[in-house]
Amino acid sequence: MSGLESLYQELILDHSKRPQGRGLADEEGRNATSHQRNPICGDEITLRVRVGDDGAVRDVTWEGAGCSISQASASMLAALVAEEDGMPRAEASALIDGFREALRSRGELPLDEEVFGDAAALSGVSKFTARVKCAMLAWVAFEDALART
Amino acid sequence: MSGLESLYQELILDHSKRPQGRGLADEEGRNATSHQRNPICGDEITLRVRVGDDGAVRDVTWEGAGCSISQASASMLAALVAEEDGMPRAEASALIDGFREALRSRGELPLDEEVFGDAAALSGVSKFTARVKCAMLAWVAFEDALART
Amino acid sequence: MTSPAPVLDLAAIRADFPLLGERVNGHPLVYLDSGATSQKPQAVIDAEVAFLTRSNSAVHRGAHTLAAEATELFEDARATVAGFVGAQPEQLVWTSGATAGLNLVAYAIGNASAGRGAPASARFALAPGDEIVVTETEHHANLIPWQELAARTGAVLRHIPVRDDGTLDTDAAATLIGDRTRIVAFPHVSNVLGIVNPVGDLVALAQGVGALTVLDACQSAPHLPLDLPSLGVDLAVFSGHKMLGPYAIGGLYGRSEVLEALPPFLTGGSMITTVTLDEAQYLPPPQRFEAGTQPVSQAIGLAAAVRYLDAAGMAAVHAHEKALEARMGEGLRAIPGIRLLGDATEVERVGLWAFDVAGVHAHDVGQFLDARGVAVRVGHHCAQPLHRRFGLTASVRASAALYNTPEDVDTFLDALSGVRAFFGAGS
Amino acid sequence: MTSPAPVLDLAAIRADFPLLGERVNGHPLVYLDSGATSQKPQAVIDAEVAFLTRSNSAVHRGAHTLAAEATELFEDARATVAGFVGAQPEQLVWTSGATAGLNLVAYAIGNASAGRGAPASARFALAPGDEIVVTETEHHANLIPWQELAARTGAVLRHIPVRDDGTLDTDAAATLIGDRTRIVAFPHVSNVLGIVNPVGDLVALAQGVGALTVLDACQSAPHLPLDLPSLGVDLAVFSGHKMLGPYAIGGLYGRSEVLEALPPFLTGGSMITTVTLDEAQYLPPPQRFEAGTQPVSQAIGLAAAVRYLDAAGMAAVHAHEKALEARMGEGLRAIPGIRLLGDATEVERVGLWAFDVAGVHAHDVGQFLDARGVAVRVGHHCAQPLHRRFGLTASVRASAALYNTPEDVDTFLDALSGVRAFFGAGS
Ligand SMILES: Cc1ncc(COP(=O)(O)O)c(C=O)c1O
Ligand SMILES: Cc1ncc(COP(=O)(O)O)c(C=O)c1O
Repeated sequence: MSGLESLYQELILDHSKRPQGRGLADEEGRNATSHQRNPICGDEITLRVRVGDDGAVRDVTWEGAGCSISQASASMLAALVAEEDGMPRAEASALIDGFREALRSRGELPLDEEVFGDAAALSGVSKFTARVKCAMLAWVAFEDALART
Repeated sequence: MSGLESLYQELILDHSKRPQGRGLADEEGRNATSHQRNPICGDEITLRVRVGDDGAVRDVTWEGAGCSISQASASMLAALVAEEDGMPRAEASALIDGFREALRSRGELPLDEEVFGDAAALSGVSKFTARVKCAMLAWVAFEDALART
Repeated sequence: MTSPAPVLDLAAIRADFPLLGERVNGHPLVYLDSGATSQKPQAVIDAEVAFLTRSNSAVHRGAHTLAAEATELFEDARATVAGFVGAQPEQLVWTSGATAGLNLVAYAIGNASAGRGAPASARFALAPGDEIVVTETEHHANLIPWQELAARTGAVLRHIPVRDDGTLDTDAAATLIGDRTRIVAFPHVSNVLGIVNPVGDLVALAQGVGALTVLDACQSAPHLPLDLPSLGVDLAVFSGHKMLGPYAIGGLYGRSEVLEALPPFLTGGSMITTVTLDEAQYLPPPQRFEAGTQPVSQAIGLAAAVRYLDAAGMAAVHAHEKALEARMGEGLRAIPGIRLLGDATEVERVGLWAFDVAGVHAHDVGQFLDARGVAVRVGHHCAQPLHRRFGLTASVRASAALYNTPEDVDTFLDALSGVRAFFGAGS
Repeated sequence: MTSPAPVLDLAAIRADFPLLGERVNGHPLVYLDSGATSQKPQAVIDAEVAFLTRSNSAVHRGAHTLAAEATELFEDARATVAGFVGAQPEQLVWTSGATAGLNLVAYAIGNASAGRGAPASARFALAPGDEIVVTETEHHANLIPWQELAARTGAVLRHIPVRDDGTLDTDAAATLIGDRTRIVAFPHVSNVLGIVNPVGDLVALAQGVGALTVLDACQSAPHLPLDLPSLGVDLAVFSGHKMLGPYAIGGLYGRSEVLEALPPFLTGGSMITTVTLDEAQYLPPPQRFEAGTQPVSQAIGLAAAVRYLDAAGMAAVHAHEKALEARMGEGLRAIPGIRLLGDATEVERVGLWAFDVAGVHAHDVGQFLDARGVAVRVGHHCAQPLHRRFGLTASVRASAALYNTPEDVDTFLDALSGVRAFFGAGS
């Protein structure tokens, strides 16, 4: 079951069981919320970003239901943002683009742990084309929410 | 070209060039008219029967445009009716049924010349399934017109 | 002395399906997704290829030899498939599938409501306040076309609820179906619950108020002996690809007097008599409903599929699948944390079970099984309202066909029993 | 120095089409009925068979390996076929054929007229007195759906006349297309006249009044290099079976902003986001227009077909067919008693000619040719109004494709020259 274990790495199962950023923060300060659905499997996420006066992303919180990949991905995204004390928008955009590119690469482009933190464990998903959408869900919501701030 | 000649027998070409019963008779006495089309090739026929007070068919006249098979078949039908001095309805119905059965038989049931006269030359049509409708057109109109008298 | 139930020669059957010999992720494929689409026997593939390489030509349109041959094969296929569901050839309309068939019916009724095809079609015309009754168990294909028809005509859509055990609430149906009811549409077998619905009861209720009945036979046609005329429904649909046949072909069965009165849906070539620039006259059924070039090779393929099913014998197929269903149901009930959808006892079933695994998302279950070569379906199976009714957004569905073996079921059950531990969802 | 025109390797091409080697009535088959349906190269058949025997599974619906593989093959096919007509993948909607595509457009506009899909779709809504413009040359598939739409909405159908030489009367078009015009639908190439219509002129007229343009590209897609976006039309349709592909598949191309604003036509599974018992929300294009199980193996077959055409090179295909058309036209003009339909000079053409034989019915001509192994089409070719315009109810049509040879044309001409004598219609 090496295929399965390359997909469901320990870290992914951990995040899906003990998700970070779960529970939407109050709508205070400059914030925006995005709701996204995956119509095929019914997974949904509501994700909220809060940005500082400098425009940097202060935090990501979310609520949602879905498979372990989609839950872990949201949790890892929240953790990644939490690591920095304010993530510049340009950096956020670059992360989203890089994540999307890697996931669509069918295993060609691994995610760099230095850049993506725990989310780098999602590299294996790119070989499972039917699951790419699961991993992307939170990131699409993140992109959409950012565009609304 | 033996296939072709079995279809287009001399008699058929003759009837199609010098058709009998062509030109609708006036609507006098007990008569009924039927209009039939073959939607695939656009052939049409308008056929009129006149029946006597005894209910017997006195004559068949028609107008129409179509291929040599459909024209010959109408002509042969008119000739067959003309041969008798009043064709009883039951005989007419039996002829129609017999003709249909033979034409649908894919070459299994030849038409009896004793019964069908010149129309027996249409036996060969039954092997050309795409042309059966051409040969049937006048006979369907005959059946329909009879039902209306 | 009763004759023994006919049995299938499973080894021979499996050998007829090339894809069943594939390996997936290092394991022999266990295909339990026939409810979505079935695999095709070599005979079906061969029939299509033979047509395409030897007789291919436009049908109903040419006089040349090939065209005549193609037309005959095409119409013979109609007779074969019609016969398989107990119908006459002229009662079978080719469609591109069940979805297309249900849309055909809904749009034709919409056209009747707009006055097309009158006076014959006037009996189908809907007025504001008229009611269309469906069930809570519908596949979206037998739900959304009616929602749209209701929205266009002002008719009201109502639904027969489903009980906790997955059976239709026929008591509620008896109250719901009333004077305002014009159409009653329902599945022969739900693609999530697998229970054979009481068609006779619903038809009787509908006939009592003069409503038109529309049966979605997608999940029964591949699995049960089917005689649509004797079921008494007015219209019924099925899909070729779910019954060993090609994609892009399906059938709409209709009682003759219903089809004859229904106005056309798709319009174009081969369904007309006379056309002027301003209007067209239409052919009788089934051609009236078959605009444009038809799925010719697919019809011939579907005829090969039903001949295959007929040769196996639908009674034997049903008995075999029933045994698989029972084995699967028992096994599933024995695995902790599994909740079956529609676990009614004493009902007739086809060989499928949908279920929820406590603490593990359906998608993850599917992925886990796939790693063992077991192909099942996960998601809402195009039945969102039904899932919502059971408090779920998604479930796992294992569905069998005549080519599945008891070993397939056991492999599936064995794999499944490890899933909660893997995802840390407790034993 | 201009590079020489690319040429086809005819012998190699013919060897790819198994059916072309058949004998009919004791003669080698001369297939000149590709305007009705084309023959399929082995590569198309193989692509479908390979899919069915190795990857067959439901697409867009499953998480298991087979389903993921099938989904990829299916979407790759979309990209391939879209690319063949110069479009982006999301601008290509699968249909069951051109007839279905044209009905999709007409019904979607009808739905917009009933308020469905508003506010985005409001721009398509028709009101009584609005005008739909078609041509006198239409195939019934691009005529009757508009008649029915007009009848349902109160819109008025008008037609651009055709001149005696078969060209569209663009002067009349300039007068006809005006402020009330909402839709202009026309063929790229008429299936009877073979003349390539001035798409640019008609699009300019339509755009001048803000009307939607709908192109019937059935008879151009198999024969000409096609770049639909650069033609500027809003929507266009084509049929797989006429372009070396399988039956039961076709494409609807749409400009993105048009597809995005159009409400759905067929409804059911796989085209929705959220469904309740009372209403449904729809996916963006192309999925919004693809309800139910799609023609999966056929899409893969059609992709193989356009790859085959691309490998031959559409410029070379066109040049080859142009030469066949010229040879055929010359030969036909030389036979006494033949009247060509649409004998305009100085126009671009595809390789087909329809004609009347003085004193011999088209059906008889077809039968006579068939006896010599020559397959042509006889009848009204689903264009009754056009035949009426030329004072006919039927004609004979010989239509070529890339696999026809100059010898095919000569055999046809030679056989035809004997037809009037056989039927005693003068020399
Ligand atoms: C110009 C034209 N339009 C539309 C059609 C209809 O195509 P189909 O029958 O494949 O739907 C045809 C072919 O018959 C055609 O030649
Ligand atoms: C019960 C039921 N109805 C309708 C459909 C729709 O069939 P298709 O997708 O073949 O049009 C399906 C299959 O998905 C089904 O299971």
